[in-house]
Amino acid sequence: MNLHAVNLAAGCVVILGISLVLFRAIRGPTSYDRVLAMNVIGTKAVLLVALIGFITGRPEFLDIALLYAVINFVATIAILKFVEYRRLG
Amino acid sequence: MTDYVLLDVLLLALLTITAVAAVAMRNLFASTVILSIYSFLMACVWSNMDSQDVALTEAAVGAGVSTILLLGTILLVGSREKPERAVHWPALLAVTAVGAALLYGTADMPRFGDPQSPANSSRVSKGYILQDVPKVADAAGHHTGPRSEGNYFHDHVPNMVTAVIVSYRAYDTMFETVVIFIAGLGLILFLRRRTS
Amino acid sequence: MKDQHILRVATKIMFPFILVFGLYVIFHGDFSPGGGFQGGCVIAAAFILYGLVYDAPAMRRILPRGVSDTLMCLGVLVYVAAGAWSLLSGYRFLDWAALSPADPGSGEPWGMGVVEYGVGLTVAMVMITLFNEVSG
Amino acid sequence: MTHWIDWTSTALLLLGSFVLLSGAVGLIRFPDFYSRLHAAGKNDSLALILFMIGLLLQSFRYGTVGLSAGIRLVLIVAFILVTSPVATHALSRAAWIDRVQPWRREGTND
Repeated sequence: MNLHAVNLAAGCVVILGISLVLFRAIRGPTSYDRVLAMNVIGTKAVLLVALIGFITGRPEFLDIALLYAVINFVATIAILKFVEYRRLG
Repeated sequence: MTDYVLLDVLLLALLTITAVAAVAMRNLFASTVILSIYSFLMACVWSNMDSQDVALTEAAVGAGVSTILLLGTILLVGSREKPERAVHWPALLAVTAVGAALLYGTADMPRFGDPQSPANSSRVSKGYILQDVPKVADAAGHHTGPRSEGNYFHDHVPNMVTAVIVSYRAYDTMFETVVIFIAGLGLILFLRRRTS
Repeated sequence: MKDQHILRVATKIMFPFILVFGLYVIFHGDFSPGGGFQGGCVIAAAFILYGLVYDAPAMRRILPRGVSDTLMCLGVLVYVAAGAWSLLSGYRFLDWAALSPADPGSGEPWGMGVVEYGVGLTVAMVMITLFNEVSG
Repeated sequence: MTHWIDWTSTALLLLGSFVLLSGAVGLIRFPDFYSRLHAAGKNDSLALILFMIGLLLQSFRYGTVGLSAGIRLVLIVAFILVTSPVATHALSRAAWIDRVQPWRREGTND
């Protein structure tokens, strides 16, 4: 069982998922669809970065994935606040 | 070797689609969201190229703070782009020429991760990669020239990017900080509303 | 968004963790990816999240404009002072050997820590100022 | 011993891939925003957890480096478990207040 190949295949699947979600982000009838797609792509980016760490065989760089989980939340809340209230403060 | 090339090709194809979509959209809010997605994908590309510091910066700045900045800009200028249908031919020509020149220039770029490339084989980067950069100052503050016992520093910090930024190019980083500080001053001077 | 209880509670849970993570990114910048710029952005993200959910005036109550302006200047001053310290103690400007004269090599992590904190402070406060002034 | 880790990790990654892809397809195919939210929110969190458990098993092979990676994987899952449902909730609430209409089958009331 070659774990490297498995990780690589999983990475490709994640990228395929990102491309499907990207379609919804570009097309999305409402703004909310776009924000949802952004949030989902952020989560998938967390996955992809973690997988890349294991693909390259150096999993010590997961700080980036952790940072994504945080920043994704902040960005989503910011965009939602903008859509809902038309101001940021 | 081929594994990250595969991921790179897939991610860069997605990036191209995202970039074109962000430019083509008339709704600036949608453009902002797409740019945020672009930043997420870009950070994946950096991470795949093993440049972790850049990936971290892209994630922290590109997706977080610059989204706030773009949203604030939309608040100030409105969220519809001015319709401009006509093609500006001289501009198109200039852009095509510059793009062709850039593509031509990439032919001479070193291969990805090439150990013989100038960036990897220069004396300074070799020193930092091998972690024995000569610390050029002795107690009196003189240059002590080439390798001599005692002036070598065998255990500088493990992250050589930080070592280069804060030690080798500390002067440069200081003025980068000053630039950011001046940007903050500009924000305060231009945008702060005076409240009684 | 002050009326949304779920967001308020989630922000209260996340806020300290993001702050600590930002400090970790700054402080751990010499061992792992990170440094002053990134860590400052993360710290700013924590305050921005607070400002988004509880509104900017509430954020300015925990971090008034005067404090953020002062800290913004202080960050640059810390950097310059680290350089001036080495200059005054007989070394060249920004030469970290000044921080441990007995063993010139091991001054680098110390200088790095000081400088990264300066950079992080400035960056975080500039980003918070950006949010303050742009949010309207 | 390593066989056990290999097979379990592969199975978890495979399952996670399936959940992730089905979520993405749902995001494309479902007719209105709320059902898309439904597909995206749940599948995303589940896929992330499955992937992270799979990678956590793999990290046992890396020694001390793997330990620090494993701690971060657990932290990521904890963060996502807090933030993802909150973001989904805020999204659906904002859409509902903005009067995004749920999809109804033609001629019926459900």
